[in-house]
Amino acid sequence: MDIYDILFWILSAFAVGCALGVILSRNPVNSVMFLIGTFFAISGHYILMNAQFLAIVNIIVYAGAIMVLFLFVIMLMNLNADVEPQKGQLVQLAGVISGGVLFLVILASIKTAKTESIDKTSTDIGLIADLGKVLFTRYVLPFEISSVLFLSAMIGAVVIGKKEETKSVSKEDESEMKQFL
Amino acid sequence: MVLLFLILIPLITGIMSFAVKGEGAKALALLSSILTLGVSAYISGANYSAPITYNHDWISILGTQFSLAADGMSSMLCLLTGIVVMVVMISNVNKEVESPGAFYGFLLLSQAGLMGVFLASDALVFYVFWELALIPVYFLCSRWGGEKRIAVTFKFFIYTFVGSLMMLAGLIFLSMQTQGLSSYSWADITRAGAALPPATQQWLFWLIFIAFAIKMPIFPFHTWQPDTYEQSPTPVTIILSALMVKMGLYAVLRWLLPVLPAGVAYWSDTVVVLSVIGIIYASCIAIVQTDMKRLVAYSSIAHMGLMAAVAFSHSNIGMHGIMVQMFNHGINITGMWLIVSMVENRWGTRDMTKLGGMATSAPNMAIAFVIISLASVALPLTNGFVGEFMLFNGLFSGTESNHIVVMVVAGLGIILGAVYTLNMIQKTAYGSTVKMVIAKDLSMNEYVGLAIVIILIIFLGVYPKPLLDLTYNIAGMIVPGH
Amino acid sequence: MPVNSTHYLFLSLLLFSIGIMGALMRRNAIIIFMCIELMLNAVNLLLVAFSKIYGDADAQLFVFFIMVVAAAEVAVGLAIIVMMYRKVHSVDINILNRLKH
Amino acid sequence: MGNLSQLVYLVPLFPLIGFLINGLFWKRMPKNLGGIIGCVAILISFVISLGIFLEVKSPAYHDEPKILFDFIRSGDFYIPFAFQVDALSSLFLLIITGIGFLIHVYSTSYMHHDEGMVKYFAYLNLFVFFMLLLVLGANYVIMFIGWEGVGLCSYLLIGFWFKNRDYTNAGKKAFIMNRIGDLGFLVGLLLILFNFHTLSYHEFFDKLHSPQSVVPTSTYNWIAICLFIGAMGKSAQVPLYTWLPDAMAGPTPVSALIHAATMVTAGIYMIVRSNALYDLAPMALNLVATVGLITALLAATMALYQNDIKKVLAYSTVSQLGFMFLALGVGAYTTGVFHVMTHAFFKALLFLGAGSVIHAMGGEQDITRMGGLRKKLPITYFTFLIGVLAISGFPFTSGFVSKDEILMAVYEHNKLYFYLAAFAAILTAVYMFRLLMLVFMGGFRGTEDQEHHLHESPAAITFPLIVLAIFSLVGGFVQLPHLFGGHDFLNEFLAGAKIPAFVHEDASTAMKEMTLFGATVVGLLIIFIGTRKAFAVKQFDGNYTGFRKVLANKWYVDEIYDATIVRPMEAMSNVLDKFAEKKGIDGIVNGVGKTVKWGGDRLRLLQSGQVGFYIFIMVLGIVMLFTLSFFWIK
Repeated sequence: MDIYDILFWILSAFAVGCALGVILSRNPVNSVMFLIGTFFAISGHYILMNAQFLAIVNIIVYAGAIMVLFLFVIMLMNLNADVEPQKGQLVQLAGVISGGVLFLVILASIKTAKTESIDKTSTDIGLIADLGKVLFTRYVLPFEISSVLFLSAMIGAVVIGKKEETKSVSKEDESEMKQFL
Repeated sequence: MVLLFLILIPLITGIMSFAVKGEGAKALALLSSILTLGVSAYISGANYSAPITYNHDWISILGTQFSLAADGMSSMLCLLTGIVVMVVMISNVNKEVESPGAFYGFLLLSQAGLMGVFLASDALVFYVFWELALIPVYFLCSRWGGEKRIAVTFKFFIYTFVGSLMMLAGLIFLSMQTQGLSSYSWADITRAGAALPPATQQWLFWLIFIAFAIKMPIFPFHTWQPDTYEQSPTPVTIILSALMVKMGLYAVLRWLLPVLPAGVAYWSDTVVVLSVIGIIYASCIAIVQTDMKRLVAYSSIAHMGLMAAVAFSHSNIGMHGIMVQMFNHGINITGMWLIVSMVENRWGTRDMTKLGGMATSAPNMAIAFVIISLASVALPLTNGFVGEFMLFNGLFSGTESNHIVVMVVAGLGIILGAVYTLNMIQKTAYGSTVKMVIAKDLSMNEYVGLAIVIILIIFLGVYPKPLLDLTYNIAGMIVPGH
Repeated sequence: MPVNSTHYLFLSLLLFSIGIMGALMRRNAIIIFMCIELMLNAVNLLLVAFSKIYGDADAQLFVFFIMVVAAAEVAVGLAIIVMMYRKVHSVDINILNRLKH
Repeated sequence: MGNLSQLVYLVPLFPLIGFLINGLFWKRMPKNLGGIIGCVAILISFVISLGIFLEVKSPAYHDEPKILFDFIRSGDFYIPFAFQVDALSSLFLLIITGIGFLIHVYSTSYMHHDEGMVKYFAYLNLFVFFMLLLVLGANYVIMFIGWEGVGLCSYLLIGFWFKNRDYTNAGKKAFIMNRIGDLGFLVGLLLILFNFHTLSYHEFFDKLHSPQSVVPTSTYNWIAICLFIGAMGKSAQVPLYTWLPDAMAGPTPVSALIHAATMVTAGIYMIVRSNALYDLAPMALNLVATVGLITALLAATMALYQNDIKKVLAYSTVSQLGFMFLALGVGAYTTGVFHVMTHAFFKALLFLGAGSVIHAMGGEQDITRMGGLRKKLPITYFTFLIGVLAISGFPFTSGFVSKDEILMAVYEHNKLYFYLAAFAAILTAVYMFRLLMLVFMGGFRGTEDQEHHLHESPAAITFPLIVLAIFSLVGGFVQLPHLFGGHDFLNEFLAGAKIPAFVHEDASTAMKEMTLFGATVVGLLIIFIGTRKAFAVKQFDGNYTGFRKVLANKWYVDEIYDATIVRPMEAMSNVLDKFAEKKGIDGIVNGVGKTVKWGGDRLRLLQSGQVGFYIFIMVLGIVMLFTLSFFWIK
């Protein structure tokens, strides 16, 4: 039980606990907070494995940007109150059971997987310089394409999110929608 | 290189045709078809000396090459394609179609596909052209066809496509059996196929054969055919029955018989029996048809049944007969459809109970009709006789299915053929004109189209030597063990 | 017991399963979305772990790209949710069954 | 004349040219010119045939096949387009072109009022062309070409007046009946090809006689029977004879040329040609004799109560053809050919005479409405009388000599057959005299209008009648029995073509012949008086009852065929079309599609739109896959 193992267990426990918090908390804002916690724990794992670049990116992009976006949306919609209609008990049970069964089944199948020990000495591969080298040589094309993806996602988000000016929801559509509410 | 022209001319003019409007498309198509016919005639002429081949790198990672080869059989079928498409174009000169650019474009694309099928000596190239020939036909039927065209073409397409996919699977399997890297070339596939254990060949046989059986079509895979013929516009019907049907038979001769000898030997009796049943079955049904198109469609099934039966009876003379008969049947049925479409155009119906008196109002047409019908019942001194005589001879002298019963039952088809063909002549051409308005006799272009058909019928009936010589060497190469 | 690859496998499997459970249990589209992010991160964790074990940087770059895609996805996804909220004033996925049949 | 037989292709060439000219320009051609072209073409052929005949007669003649060009060649399988000129074919050439020419001349007048005259001559020339091919061919394929070709012309000419559906139906029936026979013929050809690898007469017959041939006798029998089936169709023998009486729908000269003198004798020609084969096939030969006898008898009984002048003659033709086959069946090949020749004369004469009568009566064919035409149509009457005498076997007419010879041959072969054949011969005399009496004797029973129009036919019609009448009278002298001072010219001539003759001329046959001669004279006298009393009458209604009705309705054979073959066939076709095709095979095909569609409709309901449900299903699927992998895939 060296320091690596201890940190692993602590971070793991934190991550799982926060993850459970995400799905169990009634208030979406709390969920977001728990998710950020999980991400921090995962970033901790990254650091533990000397993947420093990813750890930072994870915090900046996920915990920082993406989760803020979530939070922003929740606030915007005023969903922070505990107003979410709950699914029926049976459906929830089914969800838990199916998730659990999936867990058990995969667990059973990977139980016999070959165990690889982890070299706990620090390696260089996760360092930004090394990653950069690979990224800008072998993966330069996907990298550039991902920029196009971003652009298109941005345009998409803008177009979708734009309020329709002329065409508003017709009365019929609205009444139809209300039936489901 | 010259082989490439056969495919490229219709392909390029076909694509160009989509951009052309109105009469231009018609002229372009006619020009293209004449040019293609010229090239194919040149190739057929050159083939008396040696086969022509063409090779070009294609998808090398799959082990496939863009290789074409024209031996006697291929060039004969290319010649047939050239002639038939030209006759179609000629006889269509004075007809109006909706958006002619697309119509003729699709026709030419289909021709390109047919040429490719007949020339391909690489299985993957063969498959690609097989589909290329089919897809334009689908569009042609579904857009310019009759009332029930959508349902019918859907059935036709699904039916043939299922077959094609099974064939593709079979070909891929075969290519995986080739030595070293997977190869699709005809020589490698043939070698690999023949080396397979008999049990493998037996199931592989059906995988590949079904596609061809559907195309030919062999009983009981024929039900798409009468409907499709009935609903398609006439040029498409001609392409389908004069050429596409030959595609199936050609494929059997080239891609099945030499490839899976043990499988063929095992199943040939079954196929012969099915084909012979088909002859009688289709003939019987043809007798009670009142729609001319359906009647001719069923007659085509009967004729193809005979050829299919002979294809599986392993005799040189039979193979030679098939080659000749493929050409002859293509010519005859083209003439038949031309007449049917003329009848439909003039009198607005194909229902034979409503027709009669063509010989009075349009005597030239009636004469042409009678001659073509006689060729289709294989009367001597028409081209049908030479082929049919050789076919019966082949069916009879085949080494493995030497059953006089098969031959006699198939021969009953001759009698039944006479029954339905004469019925059709009698109901449409003879009788009084009371039921039919007086219509114009043949127009100039119809004259030319029918004259080409009739001259070929008589010439090849009296002097079939050119055709026989062209295909003789190939016939001997197909039958395994001969 | 020293930490080895199996531990990371279990951990990431656990996180993934929790994500699945969440997606099945909740009706709030945003929560489900977050569960998906959770599952993505579980996978990322595993990739990094194997990258570490096998000493190969490619896996880490995959994680990088997953993040890129996730960011784009979130942008679009949230825009959709916002729009949906605007239309029906709810983020309940039970009413989003227009894809039915 | 030199080497005229080398130019034998000219014989069929001229009719072909005549056909092409008339056939291609039939619309614009003036009627007379069409007729002249048709006649001249046949006349030239006749002249050449005559030259060839004389050349063949000379003992120095060798009958090598004359190859024109390769017809079909595929490796060993070789069929040249070749002609064979020997005694047999040159004799037939003469009959075909000679009688053909007379009938062409006759037709120029008979068909003069028909708008399709040029087309008619085109068909007629085409027929002569095919008939010449049939007899000239040096192998069975060329014979088959002619064989089917004459069938086609027969079809076209029977249905010449195509506006009448009954006529075209008769044509269709003829064609299809012939096709049934042709199938037998084809099978025979293929059997020969399979066993002997040749279809050329020379090679085939050589192989038959060569000691190396190891073919069992049953094969010979099968080949011979198959070929005979072809002959049954073409020469209208039981059971394929019903088309011939219906074929009378065509113009009368056609009936004379095709359905009496030439085409229907193709079967006899074929068997005589293949005599080497039939000699080796005793069973088949017996069948030929039996079928011939049955046909001769059956058709004779049918002819007794027919009221259509041409139908009587048609059944008479069927019956006479039966006689010819009977002769062949007992091995008297030359006698068969002899009867073909004499029959060609007198039957063509009778038909043309009937045509003349019909012409005079304005298209009337019903003999119950004729009578007493003797005075109005003297030439027709006399020539017709000669025809009747000849066919009835009046002593020293051609028919007497040939039929006498047949009966003699049958007597040598089988006594029972002889008596039956003699009975058929008596029936022949009865129905022919009945016809003669009803048409020419007694009082006129037609309308006044018809009586007013009665006239003797023009020269173009009477000329052929007179020529044929002369031949009917004297045609028998080529083979007159020695008893009457004759000589077997024909036998000797045909021996050149290796056709065995029937020769039994000794004291005992002379005795029998005298008996036969006496019996014939007495019998004919009785028949003449009897029929004169019964049929040379003023009133004749032509309705029959009882057994006579059965005979008048031809033993109901047509009806039986209709009920046993045609209708079941149609019913089966309908069942196949409506049920097997649409419901059965197409049903299965469509059923596959429908099943998929139905399944899709049901499966579609899984698409509930609930994302949670999808995930649930997905999870379930993954779980199942993993579970499966535990147990099976290891």
